[in-house]
Amino acid sequence: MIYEVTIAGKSYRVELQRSARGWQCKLDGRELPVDVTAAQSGVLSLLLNGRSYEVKQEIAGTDTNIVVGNERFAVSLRDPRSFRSRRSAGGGDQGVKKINAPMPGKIVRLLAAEGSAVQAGQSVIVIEAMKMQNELKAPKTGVVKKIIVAEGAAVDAGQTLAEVE
Amino acid sequence: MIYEVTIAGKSYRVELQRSARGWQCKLDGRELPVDVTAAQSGVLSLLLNGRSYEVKQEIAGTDTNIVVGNERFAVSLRDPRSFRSRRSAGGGDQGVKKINAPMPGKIVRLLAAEGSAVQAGQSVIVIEAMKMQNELKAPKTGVVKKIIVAEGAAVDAGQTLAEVE
Amino acid sequence: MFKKVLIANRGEIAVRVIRACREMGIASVAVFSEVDRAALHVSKADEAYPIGPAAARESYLNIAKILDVARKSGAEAVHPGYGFLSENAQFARACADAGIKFIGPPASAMELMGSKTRARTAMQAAGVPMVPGSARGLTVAEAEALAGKIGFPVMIKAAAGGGGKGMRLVRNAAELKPAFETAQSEALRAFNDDEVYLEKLIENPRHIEIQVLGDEHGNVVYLGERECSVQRRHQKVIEEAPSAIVDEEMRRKMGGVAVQAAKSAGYTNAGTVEFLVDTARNFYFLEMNTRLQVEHPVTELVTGLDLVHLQLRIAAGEKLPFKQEDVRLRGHAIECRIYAEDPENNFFPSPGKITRLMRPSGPGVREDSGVYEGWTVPLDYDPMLSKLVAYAPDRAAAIARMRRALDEYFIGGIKSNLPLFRRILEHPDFAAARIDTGFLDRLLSAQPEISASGNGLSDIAAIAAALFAATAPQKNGQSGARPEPARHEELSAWKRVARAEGLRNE
Amino acid sequence: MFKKVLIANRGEIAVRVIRACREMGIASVAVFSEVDRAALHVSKADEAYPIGPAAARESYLNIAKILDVARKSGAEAVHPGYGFLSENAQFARACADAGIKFIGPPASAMELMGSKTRARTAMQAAGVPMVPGSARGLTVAEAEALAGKIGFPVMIKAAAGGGGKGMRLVRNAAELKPAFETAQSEALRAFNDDEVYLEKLIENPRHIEIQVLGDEHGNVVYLGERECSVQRRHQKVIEEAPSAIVDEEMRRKMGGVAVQAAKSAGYTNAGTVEFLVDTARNFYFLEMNTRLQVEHPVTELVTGLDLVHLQLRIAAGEKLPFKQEDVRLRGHAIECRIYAEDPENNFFPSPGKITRLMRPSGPGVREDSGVYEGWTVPLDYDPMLSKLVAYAPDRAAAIARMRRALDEYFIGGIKSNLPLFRRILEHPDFAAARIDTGFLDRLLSAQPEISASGNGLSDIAAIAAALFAATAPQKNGQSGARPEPARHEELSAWKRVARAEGLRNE
Repeated sequence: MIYEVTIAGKSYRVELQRSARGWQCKLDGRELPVDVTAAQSGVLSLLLNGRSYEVKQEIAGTDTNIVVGNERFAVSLRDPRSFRSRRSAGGGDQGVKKINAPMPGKIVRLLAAEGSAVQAGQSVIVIEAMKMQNELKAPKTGVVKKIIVAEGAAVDAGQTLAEVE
Repeated sequence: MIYEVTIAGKSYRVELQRSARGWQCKLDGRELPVDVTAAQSGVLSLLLNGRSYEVKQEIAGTDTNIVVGNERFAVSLRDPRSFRSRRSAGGGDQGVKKINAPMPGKIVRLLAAEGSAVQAGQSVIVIEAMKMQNELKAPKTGVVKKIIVAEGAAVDAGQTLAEVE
Repeated sequence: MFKKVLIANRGEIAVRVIRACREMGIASVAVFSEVDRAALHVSKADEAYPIGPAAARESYLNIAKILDVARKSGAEAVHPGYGFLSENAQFARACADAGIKFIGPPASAMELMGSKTRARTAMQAAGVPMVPGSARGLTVAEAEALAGKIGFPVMIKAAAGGGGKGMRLVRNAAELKPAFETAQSEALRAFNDDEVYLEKLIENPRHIEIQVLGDEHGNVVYLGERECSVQRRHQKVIEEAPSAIVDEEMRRKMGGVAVQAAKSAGYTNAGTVEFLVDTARNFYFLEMNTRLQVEHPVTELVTGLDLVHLQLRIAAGEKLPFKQEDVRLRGHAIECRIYAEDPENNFFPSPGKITRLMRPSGPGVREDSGVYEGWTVPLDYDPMLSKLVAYAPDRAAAIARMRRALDEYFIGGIKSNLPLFRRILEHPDFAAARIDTGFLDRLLSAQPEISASGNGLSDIAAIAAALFAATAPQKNGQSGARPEPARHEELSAWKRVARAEGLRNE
Repeated sequence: MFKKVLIANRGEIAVRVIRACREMGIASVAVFSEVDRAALHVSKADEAYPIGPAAARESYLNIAKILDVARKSGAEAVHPGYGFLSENAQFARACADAGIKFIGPPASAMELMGSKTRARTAMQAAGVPMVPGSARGLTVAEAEALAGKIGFPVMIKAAAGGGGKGMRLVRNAAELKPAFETAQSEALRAFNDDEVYLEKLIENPRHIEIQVLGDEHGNVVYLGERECSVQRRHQKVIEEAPSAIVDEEMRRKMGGVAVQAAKSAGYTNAGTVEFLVDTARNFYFLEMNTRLQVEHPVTELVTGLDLVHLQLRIAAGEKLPFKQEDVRLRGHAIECRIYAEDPENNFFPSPGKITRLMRPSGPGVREDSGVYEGWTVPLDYDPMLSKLVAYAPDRAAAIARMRRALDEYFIGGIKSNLPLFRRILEHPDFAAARIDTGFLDRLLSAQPEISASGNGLSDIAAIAAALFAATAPQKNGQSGARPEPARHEELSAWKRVARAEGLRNE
């Protein structure tokens, strides 16, 4: 099996082959004598040249992290069966930038009206979840093009709430 | 579904029915307003008349125990899909009593020969596992009818090693 | 001693109190909202009763329902934990009227200290040093006037408040009005009371608090201090005992003032007097919390006492089993508050299912947790999952031990603030105890180190990512690199809850 | 301080030492046998190297292989843990020859104390009170003669022994020969040395031991006692500190003798002097263990010290950071040794896969574990899984806390001795500290209460059994009442291992 793994912009080509003696592994073409044991589900024990690595896989919401010892790596992976890319929810490259709900919650207050001018970082929407209010700020200086939610509305994680142009 | 559960010789008839509001439960014909939640696999949270019970299922080797709070019950269960009875490994009612290996291990020494007379409780076989030697004793006073294993042999849990008549 | 006690709370503190009851041979009664049927405190208690919908106001804040359960179950006393009804004097009175012992101070003391404004007045009278500000609730106009007089920056605080809720920092006149209103509405939501007041901000203060304990026979002692300066938005994140800047003499002085404050308020049971300490080590009365604190474990570890056991014994009428001179501090303890929130994304709450939970243990590690693997964290309540505490002979060893414990800790399925603690504990200022209430905000505004360090670990991560993907089908859903189903499942779960939330608030 | 340390052990003690290294910034090197690749100590260490087949003699007892790993990995020191090579002077010398620091006493002291017979002679010379018996190894004939002289009952002990291995109680002349031979062969297997000796049995003695700690600059202190009278076949099952029968004066006396014994042997680092204490509170030297004890945590909890940190610092040449008068005991600690063995079936070992592991936590609970959920316990080694320790202000509270912790503890898939501890802790004699080394055997020979008590819990159990069966298909194999597959799986796993075992010993 061949996988393309991207970590912090750098991409790695990982070739895996199951053999009688466990996994054969090539990283970017170079053979690595890695000894793999699946200790618990979601946890791997890797031995490579005598060094021991406890590796855990973290899947939360839209992100996948690989935790090696106490270091955490955000990974995206392309494999024969599935494809996923990781892009921050606030993405989009045109003049229009979206304000998305970072978690499920409830819209408490709208601090800016459609058409009003806002400074980058100015609070536009107040959202509440788990009894904490958080102010969502304008991603850029511009004009509030659209407000898509009303006060009191329940929203899901990732839902677009407003657009700034 | 109807199950027959036996605990310490007493047998219970349990009728279960899945309803929209969870499980309907009858014990020996009498309706019990039990509220069931599967907290984790192998663990149930039961509420019955306000009392809270954390119940765990223990399957080890040939036994199934149900642990309620800190009390442990050996259960045997007859249900539509499977049947199992629980009888102690040393069982058998005739004049012949078996000496079975209570765990996998290795036969270190035979202390009695076939045909020799033994007192109840007299050591007949020394078995070793996890670096501890344990002496298996004669279940009754009589004559060693058969020795089925040799010194040095590896044996499985439950395997019959000798018979005393 | 009581035969049966009701715990009017949820989460780790409910479990903490249930454990104490179990250890003292007291039957425990839990209460739970609709979303908490599978919560840990329900299965750990001897009895458990539903008290309504998820919304706290309809369940954990519902005095009538809770007292009804107490009566029906025959509980002789109620332990309120922290938050919820713990500082609600009306609840304390209602318990008394129902002939049920409220495990805490008298309602009168709660009312006095519960209103920060009245507390200020009383403490001023008792000669306790105070921060300049208003001694009563204000209107926006009054606030603007007073702020102009004492000068910015100022703090706006809910009179009934606590835990940073309904609290806002205001750096200039323009910010005041919106902050004032947000504080009011937050206060109204959280405490059913929108009274807010204003205080001068002490720059770079430390937050140091004194644990006091009083029985109902006039004895009050202090159990040393807790250093709680590591805060984010006035929420404590890390607490420790003792404080690196408090020596024997300062401890005696602060302790004396705290005991004085408690006695002047007719205080009994466990309480905490919070102080702001400026850079010259002057301390100012901040507030008194009339309940058990979240961070009480660090005091337990350095004193060797069990505060919840003592709360129960005091409430049952026993005398304090020791005197002030018997209290000795030994070693150093640090607590990390583990929250379901994403430190890489503004600390937004991250509810959802805990698919994997690997807990630290071993020497000097204590965990007070309210969750378990497989449980779904609801988004209706405070997102604290657990408290991790490390104890060692000295502060440096305690920090090292906490770092070791954090390395062992893993929470899968939801985001947590575990990575934050590593950053804090590795910071040279924290190691040197150069901390104040602004320390964490400064740390957070600084650029975090890029995680793809050149130490070759990223190679391991890449290989592991591929291995997880390759082994996914042979394992259960959580372990494989198959985010789509998992994610969908979570989202739809959230959707349901979110809808419920929406309905609830229509 | 060392930069890198090799841990020549496995299981919970290897993990314990690895944790200490992590806390002190020392890189840890683990070694593992073929059946331990997935063991916890391997994944917790910074480095890990295979050292051969499961049989201890070919791996964990293989000095050459272990030193080879130490050299290759660049370890500056070796921590032997307990058991295996921990009391093997030859290993200590080999380390020294290889220029690697052995974390423990000098080989000379190990040799002296390691041979119980030589130790007796030396201690007798030092004026330490001794139990009547032989001061040297015996033949069967000599043993029979001596036993006749001092009278039965007598103990047969392996000169190189420890932990009850190669130890037998003989009540009459007829039992002596077979017991002698079993002891010899066990001793040969366990210690590669079949020398055994004989001692008069003190009836109903307590086993109380003193922890000593010496640096390499001539300073030796004692850290109080441990009460280890709850034993089964001379294996400690429960240990506590302090002992209920030891007062300040007796502690000073025993401590003084222990320090004297250690000094006379030129002892350094951590060690334990074991005493038998008769009903009149006279104490007799039993043996000195020249290593860290399994039960060291109870001493750590009451003294607030970390013995493994101190071992490392002492081995690195540091002076003891405190004096005898600085050592103060606070509170009470109890340890339960959790084994994979079946208390309802002669405590036969119960290896296999741990399908479920629910661990206690919260106030005053410490667990030093060597296992994890999903791991298969091999049958090649000592079946200890974990050590559970409870700490509280006094003994009664510590017992109550341990009972609470045991209620929270659950191990699924294999049998464990957890149920045994409940029986012990509930026993009135244990509560009253009326214990001696015969206490547990008496308790075990008594009829256990029938578990199907009339408290209605059996109804719940019956319902639950049906519910587990009904919900089985929707869950994973372990949770449903589907024993056949699970059982078969385990048995076949055992079969494989058992065969390996067989082959190994051909």
